[in-house]
Amino acid sequence: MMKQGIYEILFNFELAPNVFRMVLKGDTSALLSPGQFVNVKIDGLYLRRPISVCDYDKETITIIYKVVGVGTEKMSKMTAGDKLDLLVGLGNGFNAENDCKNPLVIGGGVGIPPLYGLCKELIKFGKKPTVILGFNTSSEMFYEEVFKLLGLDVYVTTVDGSYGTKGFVTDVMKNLDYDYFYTCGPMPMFKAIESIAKTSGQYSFEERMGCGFGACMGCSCKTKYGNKRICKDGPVLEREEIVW
Amino acid sequence: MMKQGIYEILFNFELAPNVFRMVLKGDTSALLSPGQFVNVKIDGLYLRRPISVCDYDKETITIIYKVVGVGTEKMSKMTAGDKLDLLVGLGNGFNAENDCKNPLVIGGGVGIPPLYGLCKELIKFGKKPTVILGFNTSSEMFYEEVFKLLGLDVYVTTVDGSYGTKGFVTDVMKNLDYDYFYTCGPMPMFKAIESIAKTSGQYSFEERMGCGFGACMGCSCKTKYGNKRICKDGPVLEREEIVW
Amino acid sequence: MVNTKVDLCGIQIDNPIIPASGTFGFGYEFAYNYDINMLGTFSFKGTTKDPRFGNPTPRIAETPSGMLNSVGLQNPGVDKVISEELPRLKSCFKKPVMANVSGFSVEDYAYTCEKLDAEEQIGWFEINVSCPNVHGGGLAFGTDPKNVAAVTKAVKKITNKPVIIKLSPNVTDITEIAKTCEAEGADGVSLINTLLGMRINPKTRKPILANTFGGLSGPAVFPVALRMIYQVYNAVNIPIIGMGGVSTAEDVIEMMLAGATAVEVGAANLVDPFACKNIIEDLPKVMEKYKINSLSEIIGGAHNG
Amino acid sequence: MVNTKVDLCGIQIDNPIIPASGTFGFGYEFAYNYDINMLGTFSFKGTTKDPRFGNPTPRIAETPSGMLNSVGLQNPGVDKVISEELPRLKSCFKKPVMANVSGFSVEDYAYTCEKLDAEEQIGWFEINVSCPNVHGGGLAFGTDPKNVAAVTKAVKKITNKPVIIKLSPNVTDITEIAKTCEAEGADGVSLINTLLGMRINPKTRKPILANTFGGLSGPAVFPVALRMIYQVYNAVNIPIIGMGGVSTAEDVIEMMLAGATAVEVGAANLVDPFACKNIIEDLPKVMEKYKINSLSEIIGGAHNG
Repeated sequence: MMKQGIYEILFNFELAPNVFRMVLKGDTSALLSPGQFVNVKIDGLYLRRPISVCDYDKETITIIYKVVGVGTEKMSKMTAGDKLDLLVGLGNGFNAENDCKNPLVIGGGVGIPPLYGLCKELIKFGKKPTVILGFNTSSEMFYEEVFKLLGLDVYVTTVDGSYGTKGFVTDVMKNLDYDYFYTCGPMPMFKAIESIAKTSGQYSFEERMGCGFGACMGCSCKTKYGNKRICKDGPVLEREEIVW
Repeated sequence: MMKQGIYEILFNFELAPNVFRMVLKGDTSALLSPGQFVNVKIDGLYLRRPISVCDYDKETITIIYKVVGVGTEKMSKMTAGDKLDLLVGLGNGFNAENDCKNPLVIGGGVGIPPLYGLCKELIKFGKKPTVILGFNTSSEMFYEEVFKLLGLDVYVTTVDGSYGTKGFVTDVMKNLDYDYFYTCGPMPMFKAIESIAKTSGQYSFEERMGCGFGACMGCSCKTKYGNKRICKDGPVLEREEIVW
Repeated sequence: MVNTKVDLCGIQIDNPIIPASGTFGFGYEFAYNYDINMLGTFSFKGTTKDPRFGNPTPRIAETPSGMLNSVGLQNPGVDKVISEELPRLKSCFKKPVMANVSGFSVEDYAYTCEKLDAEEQIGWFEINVSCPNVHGGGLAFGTDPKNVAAVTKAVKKITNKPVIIKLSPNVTDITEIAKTCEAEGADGVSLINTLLGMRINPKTRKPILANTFGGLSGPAVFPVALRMIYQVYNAVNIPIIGMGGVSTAEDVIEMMLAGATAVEVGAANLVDPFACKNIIEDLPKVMEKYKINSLSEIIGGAHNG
Repeated sequence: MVNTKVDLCGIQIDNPIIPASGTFGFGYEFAYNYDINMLGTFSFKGTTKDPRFGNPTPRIAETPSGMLNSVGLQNPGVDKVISEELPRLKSCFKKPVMANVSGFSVEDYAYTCEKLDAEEQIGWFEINVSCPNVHGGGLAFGTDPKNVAAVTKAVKKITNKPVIIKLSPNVTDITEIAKTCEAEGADGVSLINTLLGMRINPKTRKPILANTFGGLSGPAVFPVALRMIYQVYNAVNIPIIGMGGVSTAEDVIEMMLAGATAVEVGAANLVDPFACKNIIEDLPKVMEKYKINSLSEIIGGAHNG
């Protein structure tokens, strides 16, 4: 279950323009699966900021976040030794334990981080996912090499063609074989994937949240199996249940 | 005139239970007389906190404050190297330049700090003020020795008699010769002084302030010469003008 | 030992701390975080006759020291509340619970309350006539004293349990509405519901909330809540449940001094799931600090002298 | 080069930034801090027929992201404003100024405005019918549309200068009052005045403000202000001066998108005497960030689509 705690920042540096990687030290026992998130209290702001977990081990949590507003901007200015109040172990993450053989992992921009933890988990279950990472342009790229270090095949697309395949993740996806997919990224990417996907899969959604742990109904969505809360029943939903 | 600036904390330590002395480094050119105050911006709180200046030189300001609420509590937890946003040079301080020969300086509790700067100023003008410092009890005492280091006669009173003269500042004051007085402290002390004072003098008042620089009319008081603002026309008022 | 017990419309509660409706679900999910039996009680998710999905998302926006929500009374409807939610609650909460009910007509309210009235665990009804998010962004049902009177009368007729009417702050004179409730037999009033507010995204140049407007809650509204509680305490003789931005045990003391018999905690639960637990644990310390032996003695204390 | 000019009731101002009445005195004291001619204009301290000391102290209390004041219209009275304050202002401010006028009867308002009307430097009248601190803590004069109509009519009769009515947020339906102003010939409305609030000191168990209640301002009220401006923009065709918790150039953009033609800055001046200077200097940068060429083009922009 969710835990609240004070975490110490070990590292916080810029990976790509306005994209930061932060490593936090503290109790990680509440984390159960990749795709879960933490909810970060920031001095001077009322609501916590939900940030997906990129990776974790027994005592550290790695998050990657983009500076998009006043909250993430404050986070970006914090340094090693600073402390953050986190709720940890939130959300229903990716289910890596299914009977697919050849999964495809597709990430777009700041949707990419939780897919790193997912790939590690898939590998643990004996699978070798193929990875597609989509960016706008080469200068915004991050983590291609880190995925490659897992021994995976990694395809990169850039909208302007400045690196990898010119175009969108679907331009690569349509030519690949796979029997399942996992994805996290912006809504236009989801819609493009949905239009060409040939198999089952899991989507990780984003929504403005109130609490992040299922209490406020701030981030509800309709699914084929009833109303769900992105923060608690999601952020990962199965393709079959999603109402587009 | 008032200046705004960022000041670095050089020292911040507890002088007496809940009474802290903080030394700040930065531009002091706006300070013109003892009895003026600074207005301190504290993270997470909307209004600034007015704190009287105890002493200053070309590049440091010393303030002494008591922890009485959430603002001063936050201040008490700051450490050397932390920065504070201050408005400096606020208020109309003590006028040490008058033709008295034998001034009396009377302070009560946390009203004492600005009187230290006043004594230094009086000495500069060739006077040797007599000092009375009133406390509730010996454990709450501070700055007796610091005043003595100026070469002044210092009388201490404590309400419980645990140090110095048992009783109130007026129990000493009534037996002393003086031709002028300066005072800062709580309202009951002011009323006691007013009832026995034989000469002219100056009182430094306290009031809940909005801005601290005369804009909001939050701290107005009536005087014999019209309405005045404690923050701008005060905090020091002359005995002759005060309406009790 | 300090005494935190208060009498809320004839039912004694161990302490005056009540998670507010819409911030605590049907309770059982918070039971994973701490033993919710430590609460005075809690007010469950606003329940309507029919199931409701509520408003489109985004439903949440941040504000200085507060937040906006435009959830719009999402709930499974009274039948499922009775068949699914209350049985789950029963397994982890042994005290009387407060049933929060909303509706779109006098008949709606009466229908829903009548069904819930049979549920033994329900100790009080809290009748929400003031949700700002369910009438097309316009004025809440409860800004008109006539509507409030009709609902109060109808609900009082079908139940013998205490009926507390939850009031809107978006009115010129809240005491007028409170007096109407008292006149129609309400056993208490709770206030304030959220203040109607909005935010705009300067990038998209559109309102942040899909519903344009939403209800403001959080510490930002605390001084407005306090003022209205103080005014209503002067106007009526029935108990007041105070709410609006309460985050600490100190806030609880301040609100009780204004006139509240008990205090609901809302937005604070969303930022800190342990907020109510922390407040309840801090209360004895804060009472000692202010030399308060019994909380019930300070209700309305700021009106003396 | 971005264009920050807007037309406020027929007078073009260099930018929409206007220090709010009661937070900027009669201007000249801020002239020691910076050249106040950089302002769009400013609204001077609320002026009444007779001199007023205002309410007893304490008049100020802090709140989360805001403050309460119960100053109660302290001012030297219209005669001294004309004989002493305006001449001092003239020496440091070369633009038309906004005359903020309060009163306790229709005759009061007319009397004060008639005297001020002869002053050449006055460009606009801002008629405060909504001060929460001068009627025994009760309802402001301006919560009744009849009063507002009578004052608007009376002031319009004695001056040809633009008349802007400053509205209270402490009402059920602010659009009703705004429409009344428009119908009676008002040239604009300004909103919101402060929300009525209070704080209690748990040590003394008494209200912090000597006047019990005070007006809440600061960022806490920003979302409420924004909502009311948005509603009033839909209801009337006269310009709106927005105010309520504006602290940054981003806030200015948000308020103009809601429907404000110009923006008053109040409490922020008290926390940071350079607030208006900073906002004016930041505006071009923020306009570029949001791809705004001319501020006047975004007025009410959040209503599109």
